[in-house]
Amino acid sequence: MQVLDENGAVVKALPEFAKERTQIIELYRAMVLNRAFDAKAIALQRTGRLGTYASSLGQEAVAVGTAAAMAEDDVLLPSFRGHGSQLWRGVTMVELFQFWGGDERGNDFARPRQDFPVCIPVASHIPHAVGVALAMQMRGERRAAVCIFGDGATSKGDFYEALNIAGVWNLPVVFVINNNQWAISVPRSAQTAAETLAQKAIAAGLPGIQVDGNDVVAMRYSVEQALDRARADGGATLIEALTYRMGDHTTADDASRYRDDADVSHHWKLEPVARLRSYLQQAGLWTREDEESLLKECAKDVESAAQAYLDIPGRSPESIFDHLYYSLPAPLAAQRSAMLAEQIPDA
Amino acid sequence: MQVLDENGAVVKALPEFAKERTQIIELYRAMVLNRAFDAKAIALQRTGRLGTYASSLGQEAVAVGTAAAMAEDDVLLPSFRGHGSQLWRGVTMVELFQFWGGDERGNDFARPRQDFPVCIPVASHIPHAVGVALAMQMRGERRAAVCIFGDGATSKGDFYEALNIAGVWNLPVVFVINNNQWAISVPRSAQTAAETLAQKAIAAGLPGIQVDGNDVVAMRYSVEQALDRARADGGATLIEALTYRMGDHTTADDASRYRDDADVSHHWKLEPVARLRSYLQQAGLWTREDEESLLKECAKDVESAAQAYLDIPGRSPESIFDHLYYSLPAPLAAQRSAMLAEQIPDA
Amino acid sequence: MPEVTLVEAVNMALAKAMESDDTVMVMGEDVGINGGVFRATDGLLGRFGARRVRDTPLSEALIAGMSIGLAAQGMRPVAEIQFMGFIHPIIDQVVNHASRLRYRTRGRLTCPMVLRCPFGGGIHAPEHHSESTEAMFAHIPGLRVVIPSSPSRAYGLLLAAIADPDPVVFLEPKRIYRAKRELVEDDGKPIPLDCSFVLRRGEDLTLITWGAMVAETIEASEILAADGVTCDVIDVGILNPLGPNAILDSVSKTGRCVIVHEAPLTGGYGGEIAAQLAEHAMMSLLAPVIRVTGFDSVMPLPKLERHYMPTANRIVSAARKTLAYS
Amino acid sequence: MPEVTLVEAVNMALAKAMESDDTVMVMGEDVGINGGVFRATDGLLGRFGARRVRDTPLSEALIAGMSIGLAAQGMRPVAEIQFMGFIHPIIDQVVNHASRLRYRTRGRLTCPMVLRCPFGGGIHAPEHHSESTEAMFAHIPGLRVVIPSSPSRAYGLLLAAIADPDPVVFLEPKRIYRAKRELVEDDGKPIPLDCSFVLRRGEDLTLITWGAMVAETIEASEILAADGVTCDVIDVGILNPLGPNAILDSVSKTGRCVIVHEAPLTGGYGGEIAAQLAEHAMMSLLAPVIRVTGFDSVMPLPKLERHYMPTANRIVSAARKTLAYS
Ligand SMILES: Cc1ncc(C[n+]2csc(CCOP(=O)(O)OP(=O)(O)O)c2C)c(N)n1
Ligand SMILES: Cc1ncc(C[n+]2csc(CCOP(=O)(O)OP(=O)(O)O)c2C)c(N)n1
Ligand SMILES: [Mg+2]
Ligand SMILES: [Mg+2]
Repeated sequence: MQVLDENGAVVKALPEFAKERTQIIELYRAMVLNRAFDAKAIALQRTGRLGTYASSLGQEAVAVGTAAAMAEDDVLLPSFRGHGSQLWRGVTMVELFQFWGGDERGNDFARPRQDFPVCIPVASHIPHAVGVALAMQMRGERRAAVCIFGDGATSKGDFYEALNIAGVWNLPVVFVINNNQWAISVPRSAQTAAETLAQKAIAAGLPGIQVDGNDVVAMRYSVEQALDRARADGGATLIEALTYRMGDHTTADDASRYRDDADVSHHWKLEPVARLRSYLQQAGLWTREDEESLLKECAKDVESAAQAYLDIPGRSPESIFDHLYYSLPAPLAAQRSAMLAEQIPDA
Repeated sequence: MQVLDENGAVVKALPEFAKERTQIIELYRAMVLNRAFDAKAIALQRTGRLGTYASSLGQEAVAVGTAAAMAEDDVLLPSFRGHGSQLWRGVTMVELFQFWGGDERGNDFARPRQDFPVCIPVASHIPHAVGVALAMQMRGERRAAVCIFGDGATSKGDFYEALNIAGVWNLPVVFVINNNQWAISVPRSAQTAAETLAQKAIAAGLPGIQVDGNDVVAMRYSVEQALDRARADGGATLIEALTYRMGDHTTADDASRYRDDADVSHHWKLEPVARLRSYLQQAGLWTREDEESLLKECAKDVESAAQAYLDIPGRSPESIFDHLYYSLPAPLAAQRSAMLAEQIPDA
Repeated sequence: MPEVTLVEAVNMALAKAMESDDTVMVMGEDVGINGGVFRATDGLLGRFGARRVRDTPLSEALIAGMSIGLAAQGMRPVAEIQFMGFIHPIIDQVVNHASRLRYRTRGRLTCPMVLRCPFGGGIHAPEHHSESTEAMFAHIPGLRVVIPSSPSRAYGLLLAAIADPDPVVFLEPKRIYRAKRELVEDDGKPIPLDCSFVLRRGEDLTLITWGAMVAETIEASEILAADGVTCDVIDVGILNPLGPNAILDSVSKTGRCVIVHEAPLTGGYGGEIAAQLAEHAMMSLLAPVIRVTGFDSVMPLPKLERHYMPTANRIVSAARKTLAYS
Repeated sequence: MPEVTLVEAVNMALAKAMESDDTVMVMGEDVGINGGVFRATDGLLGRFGARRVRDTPLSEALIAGMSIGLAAQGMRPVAEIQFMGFIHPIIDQVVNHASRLRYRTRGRLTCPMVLRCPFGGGIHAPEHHSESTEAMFAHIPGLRVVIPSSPSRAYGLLLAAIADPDPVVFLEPKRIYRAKRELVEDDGKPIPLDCSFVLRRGEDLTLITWGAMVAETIEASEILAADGVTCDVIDVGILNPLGPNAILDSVSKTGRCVIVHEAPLTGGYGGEIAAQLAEHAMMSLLAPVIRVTGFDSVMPLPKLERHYMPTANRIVSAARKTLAYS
């Protein structure tokens, strides 16, 4: 499934949303912001002001296209590479920096309140997504859950178990595989002998489709269709978004240990931001000035978010006892007091 | 895949082995013995002389056909309903009674020494099978692993994870689903929305086939073909054997709570023993006298095995410390002594 | 007031909770038409329908993971894991998600779910059907581990577990599922999840246990009583978070303590209790704290299981050893 | 004799074992060309080839389960689980199969496999990368749980684990992977799996710990030494089966004990050790046994993790409390 080819040429009828300038530019802006955010996060990490960080470089269309297809009251369950989706849905850059900076408060984002936080243990959030979808179905709501995860996640039992129940209970959920071809150093070909990841849906009796994950229009369109079906009691869909991890796995990784530069360079020709820009330019919707002002605006937003993040006062150590239970059980209260009594001043 | 239809009529060219009287009668004999063994086990359980027991009534062709296809040095990894396979492969009835009677020594069967014991936690032995197959592959042996499990097992992550690696590493393993339509009270239709269980193979890039699991000739033939391919470095196969659980789930279950007698009666028309007998009779290979003498012989063998089982002296309690580790660690030696010191005489 | 067994009390509590709170739902393997392999969910399908009483496919990890999603959405799933030998695939979801969803989102998402599971040996069940790995769960911060040992405690504690805003692993001692009947009022009253239960009062010795071992422990206390030795018998009931006051109070009084559980000794939860005594009641202790437990071996198949599990005799003989110190 | 870090010693032991035994093989996520995310398997692919050094798909439960099949067939798989936060899906295979394959077949099939896994906090890693759930594994009969805390112990213990005829969970304290270099002879000599390690000798107090906390504990002993208090510092090293002799000997001498670990207090393995003291060294104890551990809360994200983990100061202050008793 592709709407815009590598050169940004239209190869399939544009869906309605893509005909509206504001909408298509919103998608473009979100991808550019996603990229700027990633770059800043890496910079903060390199200078010791953020923890290990997983950039989504090159995969912005998957994140943004998916989120753009969702209604506000749908629920997103992202993996650790879903910054673009989270930003689109209203999580702020400050909140994201805060989480990746090693502060749980970043997960207490002001909106969307029902979305799940980033999931680090690969694939373990996919069962949550079917639980969320089941709650929606039981209450007769016209909402759906959307779960994004990587190609590596498709090797975990959690993935299959969740797909299976989504099939047999006809749950309103959309599974999106951000197939960026790598699970750290393990290439997609070493992950499974299935010709496509989409075909894994057959095991659960679900429809599975492949989408060009570097084509944000195709991404948004396919997820929208899947969501429409889910909300109309038509059940779940598995979407394999084909893209490429342009950067290292995380800031703790050095991809040059295990993959060829040539492979990476090749994929620079396919990446989503330049592609959509080409389209916009060809369609006369985007000028060099638009581009410059957008870049400037994103840079400014990112910088001020970073500053706001750096300015957040630290949490008191004893807050590690907050929110563990609804109310603090007695033995924990004793530990909390002991901690306060022994507390060494901040270094 | 079917060779003999419900009435025992040949609907597809007989494979070579089925043309030999001794071979086909051996299959028949094994199924009859399997059934007699099950009946005796239930009787022993009902009279308090065996533990909870899972009968394989109606599924004898899956167990026997699969085992008959294997070479002696292949390795079988059975579930808790694989008595027919184990008996064919040389585990004795006494050993089986012993295990089901609650004595681990039954798992130390004299042969086949490399086969796995019965697996109770559903699907958890499927990963072992790929490990066994990998060892064989790494050593360049022309052997294969065969793993049998139920329809319910296809909902567990273990199943998918094992299939997936069998695909990507091209392992010499055959997976046989004993699809008896029920997982205790949960019907196959509530287990998955996949139209067939065989199609789950597609998720792993493996071939998957459906076989009439009440047709022992088809069973043996399909497993043989899969094993030939596995040994020739052609990789793994998933075989869905369609059969029916004619009895209760185990002696602890009462299936009348959750399924219709009518459904059960219908399946009596399809069951594997009568079917093969019809064929043998139609082909002039089997007389009423043959049948009578076989039944008598099986009854005698089963009875004397049961008696031998009942005559086995008990194990000493402190043997619970044997075989836990290769040699007994000091703290356990202390516990063993304490046990001996406190031992109350046998009730 | 109905006279019910422990498993019937579980059933009664489930029905009461479903009746009074629409968000409570039951799921697991065979919990529907079959009413659960031990009949704990018997009749619920008929009363509350297939929307709220759900037979799942055979996948324990999924049952736990899906429950988390449901709970985060405001449902109150009460899921059954059929036997404790099959509970281990859920540990990942419990450690990494259920127990910390509230914590990692600073209270934004919560996880009010209950995982019920029969546990323990002694019913001559097949391999892998007799485990007691409660200690693994009791080591998970953010989780509650609750073990009832009588019909009335099963009723009240299960209602509390379901009403609790946080995840609870609720382990049911299946050996005593039908051991005794008790009058239990179906009044919907929960028993708070921060207490332990003093089942017998005495002066000379503290016996501490939980689950099915309560029976052997009380039996032991009766044997000792015949010798003139009186015991406090404490059913811990809630293993985590452990409110140790009743235990400490008792041991400061008696100065002697025997801890009983069915699980293997090493790393068992008895160690936690003994350690708390070694820290907080050390100066009251008149004798070594002895643990009477399953051996550090695998729970054997039925032929030998009774030799594995603590007996009243083993408890008495440990008690006598303790009492011999002066 | 090479001067190596702990992680280099692990690498050296792996290479030595593979060199001397053809059945030894390495597998896990990213252990091949990438050499493991911590480089523990660096260079092995080049030296021993893709047949024996295998990148698996991303499935921990499978890694454990497949290892069991391999081991039963006479191979010696040494599998890596990337972080302890991701180890929990393997518990099912370890409890139900690896640890009891020998037992349930009365020695017919055996399971000589090693599951290596870096554990613990303090490296500012992302969520779920800093757990210490060794207590869960130390409660599994039939399994060995081994934790090295120096390069030489990592080398010798890993060789022993690989040579051992039974399954071993080998937990590597990643915080000190590169903390120190030590001269380690590459002589293939295993360290027997039934000892503990007395790292410092003293008279007044016993400090017991394992893993990365050895560093803080030694630091504490040095602070105390400046006050004239001398300590035995014991690195437990092998948590299960626990040969408690060194611990009991030391505490009978000193009469005072502080136990240190990073995992949460409740149900942590410190409880087991304190319980053994409460049973077997009770009469020598002059003061309460204090555990200095992680709190009963979730390991926090990096910003607060240092407040969660025991520090030398916390250990010293517990030691002083203990010493104040008389
Ligand atoms: C269960 C689990 N095992 C291992 C890891 C360590 N790890 C983090 S990301 C990753 C690879 C994930 O690959 P993929 O699913 O394709 O996602 P991507 O990183 O490519 O977005 C691994 C092995 C983890 N987070 N969770
Ligand atoms: C992991 C696990 N969960 C639950 C059980 C309890 N149980 C035993 S058999 C069974 C149903 C198995 O169904 P299926 O796989 O179709 O095999 P069948 O019994 O029909 O041969 C269940 C739920 C178990 N043994 N293992
Ligand atoms: Mg990937
Ligand atoms: Mg079945």
